[in-house]
Amino acid sequence: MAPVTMLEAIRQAIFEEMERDPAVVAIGEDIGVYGGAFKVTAGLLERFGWERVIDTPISETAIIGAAVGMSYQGLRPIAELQFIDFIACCFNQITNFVAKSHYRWGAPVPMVMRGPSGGGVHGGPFHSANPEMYFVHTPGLKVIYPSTAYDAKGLLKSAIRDNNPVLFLEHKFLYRRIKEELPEDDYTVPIGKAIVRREGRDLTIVTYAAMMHSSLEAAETLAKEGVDVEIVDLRTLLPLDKETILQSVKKTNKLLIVHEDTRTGGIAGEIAAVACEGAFEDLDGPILRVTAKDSPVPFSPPLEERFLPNVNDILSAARELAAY
Amino acid sequence: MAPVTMLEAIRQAIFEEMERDPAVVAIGEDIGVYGGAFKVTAGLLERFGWERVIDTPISETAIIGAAVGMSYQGLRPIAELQFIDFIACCFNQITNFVAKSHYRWGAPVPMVMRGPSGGGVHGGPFHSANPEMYFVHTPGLKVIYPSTAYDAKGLLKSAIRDNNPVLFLEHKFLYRRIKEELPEDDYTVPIGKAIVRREGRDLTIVTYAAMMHSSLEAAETLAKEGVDVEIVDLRTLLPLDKETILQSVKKTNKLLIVHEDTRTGGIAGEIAAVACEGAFEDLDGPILRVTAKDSPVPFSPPLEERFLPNVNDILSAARELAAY
Amino acid sequence: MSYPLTRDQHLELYYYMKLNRMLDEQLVRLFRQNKVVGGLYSNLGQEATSVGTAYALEKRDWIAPMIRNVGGLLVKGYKPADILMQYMARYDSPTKGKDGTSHFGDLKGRHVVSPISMLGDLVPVMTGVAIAGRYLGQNIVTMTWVGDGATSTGAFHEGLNFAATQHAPLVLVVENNQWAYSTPVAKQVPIHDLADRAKAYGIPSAIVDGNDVVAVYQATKEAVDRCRAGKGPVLIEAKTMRMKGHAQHDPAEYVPKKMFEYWEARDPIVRYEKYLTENNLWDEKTKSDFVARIEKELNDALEVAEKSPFPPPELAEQGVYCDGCHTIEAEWKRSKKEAMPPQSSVKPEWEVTDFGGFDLASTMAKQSAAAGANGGNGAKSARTVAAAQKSTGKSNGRPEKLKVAARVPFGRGPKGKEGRK
Amino acid sequence: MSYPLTRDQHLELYYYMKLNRMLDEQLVRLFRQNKVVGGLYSNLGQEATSVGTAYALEKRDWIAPMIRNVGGLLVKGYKPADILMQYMARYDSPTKGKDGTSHFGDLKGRHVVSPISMLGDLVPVMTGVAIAGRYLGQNIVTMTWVGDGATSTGAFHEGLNFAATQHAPLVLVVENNQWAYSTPVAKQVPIHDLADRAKAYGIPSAIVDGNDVVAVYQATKEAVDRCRAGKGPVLIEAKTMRMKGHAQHDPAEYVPKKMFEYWEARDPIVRYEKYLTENNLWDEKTKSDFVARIEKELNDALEVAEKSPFPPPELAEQGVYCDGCHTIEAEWKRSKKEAMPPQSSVKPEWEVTDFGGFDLASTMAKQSAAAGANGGNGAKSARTVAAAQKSTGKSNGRPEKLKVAARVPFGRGPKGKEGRK
Ligand SMILES: Cc1ncc(C[n+]2csc(CCOP(=O)(O)OP(=O)(O)O)c2C)c(N)n1
Ligand SMILES: Cc1ncc(C[n+]2csc(CCOP(=O)(O)OP(=O)(O)O)c2C)c(N)n1
Ligand SMILES: [Mg+2]
Ligand SMILES: [Mg+2]
Repeated sequence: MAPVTMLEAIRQAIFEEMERDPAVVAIGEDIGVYGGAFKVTAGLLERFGWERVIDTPISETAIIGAAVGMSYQGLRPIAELQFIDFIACCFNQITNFVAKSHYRWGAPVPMVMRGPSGGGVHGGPFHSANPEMYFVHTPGLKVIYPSTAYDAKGLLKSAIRDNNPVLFLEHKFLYRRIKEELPEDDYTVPIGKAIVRREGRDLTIVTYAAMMHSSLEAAETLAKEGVDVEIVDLRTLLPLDKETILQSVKKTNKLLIVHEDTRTGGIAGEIAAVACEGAFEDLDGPILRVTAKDSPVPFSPPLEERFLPNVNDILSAARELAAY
Repeated sequence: MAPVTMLEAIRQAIFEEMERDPAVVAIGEDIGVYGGAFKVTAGLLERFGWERVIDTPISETAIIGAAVGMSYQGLRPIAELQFIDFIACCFNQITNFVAKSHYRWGAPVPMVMRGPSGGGVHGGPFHSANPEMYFVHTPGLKVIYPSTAYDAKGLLKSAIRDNNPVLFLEHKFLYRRIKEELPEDDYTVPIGKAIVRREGRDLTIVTYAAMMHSSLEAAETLAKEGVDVEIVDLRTLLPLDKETILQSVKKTNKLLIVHEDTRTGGIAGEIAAVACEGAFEDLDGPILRVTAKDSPVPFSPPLEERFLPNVNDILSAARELAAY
Repeated sequence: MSYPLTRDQHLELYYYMKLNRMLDEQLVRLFRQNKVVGGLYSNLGQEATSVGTAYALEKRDWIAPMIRNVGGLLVKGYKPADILMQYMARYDSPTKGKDGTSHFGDLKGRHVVSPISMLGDLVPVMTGVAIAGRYLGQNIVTMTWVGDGATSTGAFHEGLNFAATQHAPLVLVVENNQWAYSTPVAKQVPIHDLADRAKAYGIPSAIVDGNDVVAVYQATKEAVDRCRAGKGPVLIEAKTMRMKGHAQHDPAEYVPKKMFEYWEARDPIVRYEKYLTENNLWDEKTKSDFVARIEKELNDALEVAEKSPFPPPELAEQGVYCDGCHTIEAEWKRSKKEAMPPQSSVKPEWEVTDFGGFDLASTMAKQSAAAGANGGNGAKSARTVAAAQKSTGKSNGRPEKLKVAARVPFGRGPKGKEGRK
Repeated sequence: MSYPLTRDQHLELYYYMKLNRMLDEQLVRLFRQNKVVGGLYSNLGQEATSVGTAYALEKRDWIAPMIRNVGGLLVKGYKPADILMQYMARYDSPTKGKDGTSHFGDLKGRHVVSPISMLGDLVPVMTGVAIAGRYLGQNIVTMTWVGDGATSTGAFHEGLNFAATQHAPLVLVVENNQWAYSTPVAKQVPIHDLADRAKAYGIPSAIVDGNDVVAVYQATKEAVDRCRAGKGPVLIEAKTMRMKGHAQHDPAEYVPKKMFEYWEARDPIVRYEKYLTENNLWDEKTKSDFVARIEKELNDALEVAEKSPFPPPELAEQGVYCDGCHTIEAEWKRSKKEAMPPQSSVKPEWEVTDFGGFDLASTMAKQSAAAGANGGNGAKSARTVAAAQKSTGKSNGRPEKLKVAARVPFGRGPKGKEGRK
């Protein structure tokens, strides 16, 4: 098999799940005839028809609302937000209707909400969002943010088969920039399990999505400097895989958290708290974080570059921590 | 002057600011003729008339949208969300329109969004929200959550006079349960400054809103056990007063964070990260947190009681930490 | 159209309305005894609307109630004890105390979706239930209620607009009870009839006397049949009156006394009693038997409710996620095969036949024809867009290769090629 | 009504349309040269709508553009270089590179509010600007545009509904260009004329040929005058066509070729050129002078734009908050005193005169009268609710004591008294 992009991996996951189970349907703006703003759903309509591939008006609340309704009927809708930024327009449906349904009255909501996320493509303040923390802070949801094509496909399949509402974030900077050979056969990646992408002894970097790649790059440089970095790729942000994080921290005794999301209230805080609670005695240095700045995502390239965390930021923080 | 409730203090702040400045206007559902669901705006319409006290349809997005528009005209609207839970319905306007306005194109948005928040009154899953973290994670906003009548009045006045959009959370459990004598004269409380409510040597509790009172209560008990607790009341959650937090931690060397909001992704994480970054060397024990459980707010009293953090939870955590 | 009711049906309507009323009164007493937890939202005066609309549905149909639709819940098979225990926050309530009021539901048996407090949100949700039902071949209709106030929400608009576009079998009842909390209808929107909201979506609407249970039933039955025939959603405005404040704490001083008097004189139950008498459908004995029966039912219900414990605290931590507690299985009423390729494969193409140009005469003509012209198929709108439905290709179990050239929505800009560090 | 235009005005309209068109073409060239950052959203074919609507406004009036309203921005006084630099993300652009496209504005000088990408959101915002303007005595009108697609958003509904209830001086232009990205109008909503959306709000609407700049101007001027006279908001549907894909990356293969041909034949600029010639408003020389002038302007603009640097990286961290950088001062056009008590004190009372009962005959009559009957005062709706406006009490600089009994929305429930630990 030829290597495929992350975008293609996501497309395959949707196709294969729809082939497998007629209860899986897709809904969103411009996903049918057009095949989606990023062409993730290209070919879906031809294959599965109008009943299962639903083009909607510009109504995010209707999309999510209708998806919940369909899930109550035992279907498994996959709802696309054209850009994940527009999730703000259906925030109420997601946090109040979707997330609380099973807890309140035992009605499971097997649905996936997915969309292109993240910065680095000059999308500006409304096409670059990393909205994970709004939903990591919403009990009842699961939140996934993969960094590889393999994980994207396997996790999306798990998400579609899950009985809970899952927010599946796709980093658009990675869509076509990474390629991988995928297994011929059906496979899934379990939700809620982080993975150690690189073993190391000196320092743990906990990260995910696009920053995983920047962290790996930084780790290579650091290796040359004699600093052996372990990289934990979270993959699932909610539920958080505390075990893998703590295990790594207990081994390396130093923790650096890297995320592309803005700093204040970002997931690094949660991870820091988890580490303090579960591995305080093991920490041989402060917990540091490398994140985006606390501002909207600026548009112009030099501004966006400054705004986003980069390999150099990771290197400085890691060196500081290693020297501690 | 007779002591007044927190609710009355908030009412006074609105009245006095509207007296002071004709640019201050109020907008919301049932705030005029009815005087607001909790009667915070009772008497406002009689005093200031239909032009300045605007009853709206059930349209949170229109309320916030219109408020931004008014602020562009140099007015200073105070928008009420009938219960703060309904802020989810205008999440997009707040996070995308309001919060990013000044950064993107230099248009300041002097407006206040306020509403009854918090649990403990059997309001159930949709009338008990503590929505602070959604907005603490939104650069461009300020977020206030006072614990006393004095602070509520002084901070609300500051919020109304501020040139930035401020989310002002009012804990409805405290509305009528606390009373205080207030100064005759106009006064303000600065935004962004925490306050040490109780000095202590052994352990710092960082908290705010209703939990401030539970923490004080716990501190009295702990004092009898020989544990001298310092209590930092944040008052403003964004911008966070890191200095006061770090100062206290450097003094007591132990940090317990208490909030009524749910645990994962709550502000305790952010504070833990701040402490790790700024006072790691000073920590003589793990950073602990006492919070609500990770679930929607249940309705039935025994469930809500279990869900919410309480004095006993604070006592156990504090004892554990003190003994460390 | 007219849908004759048998005597038994007439009496059943009475039973539900009177049960609704007396349960309401019982709840008020319990509230005063501090046995109700949280707010209590009276249904007083709206029984005919709730009961009459729900009565037009069949067992397979779905509803989602709002706070004042206890009548609809009773028709759908819930028992007074369920309502009492919800309000009293007991362990044996449908939500086990997790939520209150009419916030409960039942996916498999009664087909009831639990509302949330945020108004308007049920409209898109019940649209989703409806289109899923069509896909599964269930031939169902879904119904929900919104207040006059809730018609101002974005969710109402997005939901009904989507239902219209999809020709979903949804009956939306606008319960115009004149007030939204303290806000009169005229401060929600300057239109006289909320039924006019339907004009924005090209769907038919009806206005009905919400205090006349037979009229409500008739209008709804017509709408339900229309929906079931695949003709798309219908909006029904029922004109009625909230005869109490928004909830128990609210004395409704903002409502002119005369307005209460006007509507008091049109009490739906008193009127229906008169109707039953005038039409010889019952006698005094039947009436007092009903009252006695309901009294007993409510006393029994209260006993059940009072006996039910409060939930155990540990329950607070349970059920946030569905971890194997439910097996999710759609109820297929058609062959699954039908839903699978290649049968349903289509060309990805819009067949636009009306180019939307400005033409005053044709604009007028089309306009008047619009409401009736919507076909029954959610996938196409009969007038201007037809979806190409011809079958293409065959199934090979793997997605075909992407044929459309891959294009990204953004230009690269001056630094795009480098990626970032 | 007719609003005669002078020859100069006619030519000015041409200038703006042609400038809009040629700037669009210039941007496409720059996009192909990788000089545009991010997406490029063409205005091609919609120049008459943008220019004709904005031209009906006065200097004091406010607009908020959408992505295809560069024409409106030019009329409002922005220069081609501003647009170029926005798209090229340069430091001298109105947003200094913080945002792109038409996402910029100017509160004090030109009265332009910057849009955000989320569709529909400007409707409530411009309603707020409008009612603030009324309060401040400015006698202004606000205008914004939404696409056919954006009319499906909740924000559109809540915003326009609120504007209607407030009788706000808002002109809302629905730019029906037949497509929302790849979605045809008929898949947004099954109505033929989007002007019918107005019926849900009891406000008047107009349909206009969006490719006829004079017609667009006339219809808008009428709406603007109506608004300024205090008669409340107006919706204008301009029928036009998006002549390119959604943005540069989109070849619009989903649009039938014939549809492009139909509209190509109705190009607003070609039509207007013909009109000018037929009405002897210009000659070939005037035309070529215009083109030459615009060419020069655009070349100069490009030079300015190319010379402008990219913003310094540090700017990324600046300006999240307004910390003393702005002094906020409303522009009062009436005495502030008027806005202060006790002059405006009122009784907190609804005077409801229509009890909303079911009455078929009066329902019909009222319905047809509804659209015209809305008074100009945002604080009252003429038909059914009048706000008591009599002055009560006097000012003493302190809030009066709470007279209404303090009541909380929730009952106490069985454990309410204890508070919690
Ligand atoms: C989105 C939203 N905003 C505000 C509220 C608060 N609220 C609860 S009921 C109510 C009035 C509802 O009026 P209406 O829709 O007419 O229904 P009714 O109470 O008359 O049955 C309001 C404002 C809410 N529940 N949801
Ligand atoms: C709330 C929201 N949802 C989705 C989008 C993505 N989007 C951008 S433009 C567009 C189509 C807009 O169509 P229309 O309103 O008709 O305006 P036009 O592009 O035709 O001018 C879409 C779906 C958005 N910007 N905002
Ligand atoms: Mg109502
Ligand atoms: Mg369009």
